[in-house]
Amino acid sequence: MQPANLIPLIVVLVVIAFALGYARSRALAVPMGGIKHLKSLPFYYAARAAMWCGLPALLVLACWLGFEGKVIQTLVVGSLPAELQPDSAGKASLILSQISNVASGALSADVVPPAIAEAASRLTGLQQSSQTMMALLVICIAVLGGFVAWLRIAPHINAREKFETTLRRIFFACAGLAILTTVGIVFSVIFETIRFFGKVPITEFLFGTSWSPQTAIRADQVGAEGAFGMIPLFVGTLLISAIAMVVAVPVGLMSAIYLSEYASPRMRGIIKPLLEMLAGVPTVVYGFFAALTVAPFISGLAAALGLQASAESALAAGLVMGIMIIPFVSSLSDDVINAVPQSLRDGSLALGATQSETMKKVIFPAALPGIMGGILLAVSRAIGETMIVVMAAGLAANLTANPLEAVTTVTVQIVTLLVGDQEFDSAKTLAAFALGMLLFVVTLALNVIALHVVRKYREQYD
Amino acid sequence: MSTLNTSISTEQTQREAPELAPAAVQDKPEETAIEYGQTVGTPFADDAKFRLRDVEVYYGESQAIKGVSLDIARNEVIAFIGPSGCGKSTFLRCLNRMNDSIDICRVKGSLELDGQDLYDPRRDVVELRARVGMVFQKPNPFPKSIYDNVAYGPRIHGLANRKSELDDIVEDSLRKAGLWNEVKDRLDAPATGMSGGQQQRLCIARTIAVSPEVVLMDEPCSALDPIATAKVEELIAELSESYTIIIVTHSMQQAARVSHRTAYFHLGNLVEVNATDKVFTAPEHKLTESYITGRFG
Amino acid sequence: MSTLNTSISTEQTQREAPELAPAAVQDKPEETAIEYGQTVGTPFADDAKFRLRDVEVYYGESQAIKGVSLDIARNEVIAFIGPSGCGKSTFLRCLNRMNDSIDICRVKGSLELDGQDLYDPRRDVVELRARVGMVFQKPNPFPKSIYDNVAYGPRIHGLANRKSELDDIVEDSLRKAGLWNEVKDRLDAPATGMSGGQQQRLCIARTIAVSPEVVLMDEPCSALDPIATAKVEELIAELSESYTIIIVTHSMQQAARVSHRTAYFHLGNLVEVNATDKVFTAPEHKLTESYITGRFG
Amino acid sequence: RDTINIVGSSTVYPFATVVAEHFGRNTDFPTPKLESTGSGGGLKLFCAGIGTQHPDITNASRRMKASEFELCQSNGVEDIVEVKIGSDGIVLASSQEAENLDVSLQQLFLALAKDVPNPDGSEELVANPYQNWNDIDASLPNKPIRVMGPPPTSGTRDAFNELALEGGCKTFDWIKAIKAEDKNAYKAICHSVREDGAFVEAGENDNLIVQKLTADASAYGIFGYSFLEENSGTLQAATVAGFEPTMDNISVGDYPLARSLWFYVKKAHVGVVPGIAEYVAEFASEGAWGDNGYLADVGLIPLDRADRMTAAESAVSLETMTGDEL
Amino acid sequence: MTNSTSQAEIVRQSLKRRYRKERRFRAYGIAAIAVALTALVVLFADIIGKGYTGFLKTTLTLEVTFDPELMYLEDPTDPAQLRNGDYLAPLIAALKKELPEVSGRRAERALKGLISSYAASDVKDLVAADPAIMGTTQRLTFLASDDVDVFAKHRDDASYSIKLTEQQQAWALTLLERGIIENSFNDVFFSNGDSRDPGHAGVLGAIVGSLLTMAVTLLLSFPIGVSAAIYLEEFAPQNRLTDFIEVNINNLAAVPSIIFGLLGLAVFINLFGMPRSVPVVGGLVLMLMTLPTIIISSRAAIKSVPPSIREAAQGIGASKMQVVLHHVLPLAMPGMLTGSIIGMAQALGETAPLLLIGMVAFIVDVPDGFFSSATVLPVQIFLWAGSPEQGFIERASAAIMVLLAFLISMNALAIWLRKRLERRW
Ligand SMILES: Nc1ncnc2c1ncn2[C@@H]1O[C@H](COP(=O)(O)OP(=O)(O)OP(=O)(O)O)[C@@H](O)[C@H]1O
Ligand SMILES: Nc1ncnc2c1ncn2[C@@H]1O[C@H](COP(=O)(O)OP(=O)(O)OP(=O)(O)O)[C@@H](O)[C@H]1O
Ligand SMILES: [Mg+2]
Ligand SMILES: [Mg+2]
Ligand SMILES: O=P([O-])([O-])[O-]
Repeated sequence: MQPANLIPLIVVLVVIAFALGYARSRALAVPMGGIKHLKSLPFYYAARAAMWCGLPALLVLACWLGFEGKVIQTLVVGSLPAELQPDSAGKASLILSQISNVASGALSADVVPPAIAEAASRLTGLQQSSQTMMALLVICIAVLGGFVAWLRIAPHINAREKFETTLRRIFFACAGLAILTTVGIVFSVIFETIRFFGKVPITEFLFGTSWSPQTAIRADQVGAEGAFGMIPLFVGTLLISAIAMVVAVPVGLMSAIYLSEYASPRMRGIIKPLLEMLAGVPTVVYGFFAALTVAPFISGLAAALGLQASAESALAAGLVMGIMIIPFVSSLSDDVINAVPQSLRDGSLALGATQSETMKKVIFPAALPGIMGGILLAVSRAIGETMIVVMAAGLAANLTANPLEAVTTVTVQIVTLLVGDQEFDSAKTLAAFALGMLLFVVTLALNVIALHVVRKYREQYD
Repeated sequence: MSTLNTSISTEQTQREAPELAPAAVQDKPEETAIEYGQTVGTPFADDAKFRLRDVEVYYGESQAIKGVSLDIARNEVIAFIGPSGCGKSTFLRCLNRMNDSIDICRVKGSLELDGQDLYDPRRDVVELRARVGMVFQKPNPFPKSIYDNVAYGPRIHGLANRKSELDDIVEDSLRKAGLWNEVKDRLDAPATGMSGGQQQRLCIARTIAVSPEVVLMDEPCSALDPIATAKVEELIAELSESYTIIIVTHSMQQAARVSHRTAYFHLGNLVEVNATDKVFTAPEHKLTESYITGRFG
Repeated sequence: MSTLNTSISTEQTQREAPELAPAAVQDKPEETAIEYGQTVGTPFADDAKFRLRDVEVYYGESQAIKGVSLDIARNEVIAFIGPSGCGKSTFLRCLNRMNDSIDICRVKGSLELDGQDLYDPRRDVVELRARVGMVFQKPNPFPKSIYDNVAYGPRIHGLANRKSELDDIVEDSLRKAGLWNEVKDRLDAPATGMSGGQQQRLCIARTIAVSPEVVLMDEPCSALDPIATAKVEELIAELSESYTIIIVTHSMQQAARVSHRTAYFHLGNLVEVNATDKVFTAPEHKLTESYITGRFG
Repeated sequence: RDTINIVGSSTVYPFATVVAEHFGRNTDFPTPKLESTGSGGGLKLFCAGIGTQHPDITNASRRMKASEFELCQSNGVEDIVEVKIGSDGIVLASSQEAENLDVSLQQLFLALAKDVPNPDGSEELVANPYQNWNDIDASLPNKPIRVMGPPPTSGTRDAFNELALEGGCKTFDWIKAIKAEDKNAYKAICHSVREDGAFVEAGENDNLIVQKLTADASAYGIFGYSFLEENSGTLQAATVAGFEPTMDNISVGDYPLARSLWFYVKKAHVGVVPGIAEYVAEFASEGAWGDNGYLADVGLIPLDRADRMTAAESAVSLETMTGDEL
Repeated sequence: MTNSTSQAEIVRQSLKRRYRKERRFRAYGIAAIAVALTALVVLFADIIGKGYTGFLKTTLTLEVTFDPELMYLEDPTDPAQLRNGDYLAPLIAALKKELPEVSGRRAERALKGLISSYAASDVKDLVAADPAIMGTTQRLTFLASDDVDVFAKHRDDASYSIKLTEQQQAWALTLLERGIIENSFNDVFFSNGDSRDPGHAGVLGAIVGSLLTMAVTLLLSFPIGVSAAIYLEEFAPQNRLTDFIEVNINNLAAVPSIIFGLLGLAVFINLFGMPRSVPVVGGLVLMLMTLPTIIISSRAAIKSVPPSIREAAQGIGASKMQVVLHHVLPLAMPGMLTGSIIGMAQALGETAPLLLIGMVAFIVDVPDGFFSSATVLPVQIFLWAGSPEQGFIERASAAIMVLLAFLISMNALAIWLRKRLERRW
């Protein structure tokens, strides 16, 4: 039986377990004078039976599916004649692939050695019996689990508490996934980063002012010797982020203020979703907009003004990134401004302040910590933004503060170093992981600070 | 309102009142009926600061104030009392147009301050509010220093030309609010660090710093403990020499302690206005009496 | 507390009380001092439903209830009164462990319901709360139909085996809450569409639908208008025949109208407990007297 | 796995995808999956081992290096079939609005190398001082040197370094002399691209370079001939060493920046992943890479007929490399 | 107050200046909104202007005679032979009938340049489906070559280069005038996977890939996200561990998406040995990426459920879990749904992490399962934008419009849900 059919079957069994559990607990309650004399509602006894029926069965199913392949592979490959025995893992996977392609008909049985064709039919047989066994086992476990749980239904058992405890543990596990993700991120960059620092001293990475990772990817390819100072990347990242913030903060903040303080509900209802649409546009789209529309426009404009602007000017990427971040800033500011208690607004208005005076002198200062926190979050988003800069920013690591020049960013370098060459041993590709680590650490720091600021601010009013 | 009279009494023995069909609520005996727009007592004054006639306030469809006419005299302290939801705050907030910020709120009728229409479209609310200050139920100091809180009003209105003038205004206001001695050494401390009572007095100081002519107070003591309440009441008594004060309170005792006249509101109607001692000793209207004697509320 | 006695009086003539230095607040004359854990009056009862001894409640560091000992008798109505923030609600919420959900709240002392420890770790709060129901200040019906609101408790406690049993419980509870006639034709209508007073009575119906032994009420009428208040008070009077009722109120009149005994709290202390008419006519403790006579609050 | 996996050169990618699609349409095999990883990256993946997790075929815009062959051998990828599919010219293109270049290889070297011979004529290297084209030679336009090109992972870059830079580099005899003494030093001189911003690494996306050129008349771009052909209406190509990059010039080898294109097949996978042999046959068919084949339509410059025939023969018979030919 | 009248005077005098400031402040607000909206309009105008022609295909409609002889078929009933026939020949022949002046091999080759390179295989599929049409004459509509496509749509646009020869242009013009070449709605675009011929390229493969990927993401991230939010909001004790989880989640919400790509590469592909380019891996990576967003918005939704409801239920004796499941969850559901939809919309538009796990690949076949190679819409856009054929520029823009249509409808759904469900009670 296919797993795809097994799952509905388990569901059916679970439903049956539930129904039987329900019936049994109700039946137990009758002689006692109604379900109120049970420790828990029939529903909970039933849910427990269902849980015992479903969860172990699913667990076994998952394990079976996880190990089935390996076991069958060993069995099939092991039974091949000696001359076909693979001498390496790669060969083994090839042979197995060949066998399964023959079994599935993708390869004609005529073109392969007869031993392979035999193995293919053995594979089919094994797979079939494995699936039969799996189905039997899973069904047995489901029935057994359900039956035991059903037997153990007794009026004095607090099924609700047990059910709720299990559920709460599941909830906790879900929350814990966040930690696993972080661990996964650290895990996926830390080893390469350490190896990178084995090749390039950490001080050079952190304080070097020149970035040109053109180390040879092959021994006989000669490039530049390779310089791995991340300062120019970082400065480039900051330059673009700064331009983005210069666009996004005033525009976002003022829109938020206007929408929350002045606009009619109707206008707000129209404009807010429109602004949010800016946040919904995929970054690839922004990237092409930046590279193909804004950048030429800016270099044209600069030329008209007698300035020299690069085609990948930081300005173009920064402007477009700023546009992307506007809704982010505005919705965060909106939240924060709305969190300032109405009483402060009333207090100021009652003294005869105009709306803008109230805004500028009372609400804004009060909301400032929260807004700062929001802006920090926006900065971390700007720093981590990838597609816009991949398409619109340059690759040359210039250490400059001139927005008309091309700069490169950390994310651009990660993509360039990783897409196209995924060998994990040259300093050059390892550098991508060191940069990833750097990015993670920087955004982590920004976020922690931002969260701290925002939380402090929230405490002030909650 | 017959239910009130029949089913409830101050004696706790009479707890087994018969259950009344809801229909019975409808037939009101004449004595407790309120005639729309009619107020017993002395609602009018000669030297009126505020002259309010047939004021009606609507929140969307529902009417919160039902044809209230009232004069408020210069330098008097008038207290608005009445059960919860009867429209005291709503009426009070009409007087400096704080209701403007509520979109669905509409005000009808004639409201005049010193003979000028309050709701004249050409009228400037900023100037109006500088003249008619307001103190709120919950102390709401700005999250700034004590000094800046008091200086805020004078600053925005440009009342001081020099730093020293501003200092004088701040000191003067804090003195009047009876707060100067407590805070003179920590004017730069954040106002949010003060106790509730001090905060409320600071809000009063902040209000009088712009030298208003009228001060509206909406349950200014309801968030305060007894000691702080006493201080604020004391302050009101003092301020009444120079300002017209309109105070909403849910505490009849407080009304009795601080006000010259008391106005009793009931479900949006102004039922009775009279000298405070008259209201508390010999109310004219049956509803007022029921309220005063604790039949409800 | 001497300030209270000297600076405030019910006569409104005495408005120019001298300004007092804050220090003066500190010296309390003996008569109004509260000895920790001491309560005047009759705090103890023979046939106690609740037996509470030396109850102390802390919110983090600050102590909200200071060694309160009190018995609550079967089928009595006891009212908790006192100025704002004195700990009435806190104390009330200990009685069905609603405080459990506040992380920083810690309860000490011995609290027994029918001789069993309330705070025994093995004790099931769910069962406790089914026995000790609670009605809150603001009516808080579930956003469901009227029927489902009342049926919710019986459903989760498995009180009905059949739909018809449930119908009976719902009808019975609504009848007891005096709401049946008003809503019997629209049991499927959303409860949130009812008036405030109806909602509060629905909440009471919902509470009594699980047949509790005790009903706790925290200012059940403070959000209601006079008519609705009257109805609820009426209901309390009726319910007192079958339930023990503990009611927190800020209205002394209400306490006077509905309760057998009244307990006066002051800054976390239980100052005085006595038969209600005694408390209102001849309070034993000076603080109680000041409060009753409107010196503060 | 029953689908052919192909990785490798971004230059060959447009050709390989067309073949793959024809192959998918005209046979019962699934259409192969192609990832463009650059020649170097592709060969690394290819040589990482045998087994279904490794690609079956890699494309390259340059020949496999001996070092790569060894890597393959050491990872158990022993039998490799090499197929040369045609040529490609590397063009130095610009917007038609820009002034067209007519450069020699030496001028290109002087414009783009990291270190160049001292302009005063002495036999020493200095950091590249040239900022404008006409700093190098008065015949060149008075415009800042700005050239966008592929990153070092790509074969186009390798080929450009070899053909253009080294070609220009060799013209200085004293540098050429270094080759005999110290091969590495020679390579370091001739293959290092300047890093001061005049040469911009513009990523593997050649089309983006094309788009940027159309937008920016001051810049030049380095990419494969097929991109030029596709955008012949908007772009123009520089004349290098006197030859324009035309199909004829490239195929006869006059144009100096021409290189061959290749793909490599892992023989161990043939007969395991279905269709590999058939794919190779499709690629090596006249209808595909012939003079009138569909690959010519997308810009491949075919081998001459005789070469094609031998190449096709060895491809279809899956002749393996020995390593000596490299 | 003796000076109160003079103060009133001061106030009145200051008013004019203050109102000017007020107006200026308002104007800043309006300007800010105008800037944001202008950016939006320019962006959309740019995309639509570039891409609307992507929704048009250029076809030839001709009377085609399936002459077995012409197609080198001896026995047209033999399926094996049918597979190897020359299907281009009848098309060329039909074209030649329209353009009698064409003669000679060179000219015939030039004529071939008008027909899409895959038109023959389309015709072959047609015949394979219905061998009876062999020998008959059919009125057929098939795709023109991409050069003709560009010519038909953009012959007046300087930013496109026309690759047809003079002669071909003349033919194309004639055929255009006769209505044989015409532009019509590009149904192919919605029914095909990727192709190297712009005329045959479609977004169906990418859409299905996106849907499969999103299905994985949604099926995992919504239940996990909601469960985590419930735990953190309702059950989590205040301790180090939950604090840590909380900081983690907030941080993950702002971790650059490319880092999740690194994670997917290292964990799912290299560690667990999952295949490259498949929707499962893409979905898992995007799931990890959207999870924090969903958790955060779900927590906000849970927080906004009034505490009075919780108290009410607890006061009756509902357990914490019952309070959550019976009251909080239903009330918070609209908020959770909106948050999740917005999170999904973000995931749908995400490109960077997918670049690192091999979803940038040329994949023609429409994926048929979670483990078959696939690409997604934004990556398809990225790929097309990098293709040399000019026809792909407008198709990339058209694909952007398709993607935006998806995103806008998802956002609209979120707004609608917010409006609809939250008002219910
Ligand atoms: N912003 C508002 N929108 C709609 N209705 C409102 C609003 N504010 C008050 N109301 C309604 O207007 C009526 C009067 O309210 P108001 O706040 O003036 O009463 P109040 O006498 O001040 O009561 P309290 O003693 O509780 O403060 C009430 O029925 C109330 O529900
Ligand atoms: N959740 C809480 N956390 C911290 N302190 C609290 C909390 N709830 C109440 N308190 C404090 O405990 C004290 C007693 O509060 P409580 O709410 O019991 O007073 P109350 O008598 O019910 O007042 P009111 O009449 O205003 O309802 C107050 O000082 C209050 O600030
Ligand atoms: Mg009010
Ligand atoms: Mg309370
Ligand atoms: O991708 P390349 O062809 O430049 O190696």
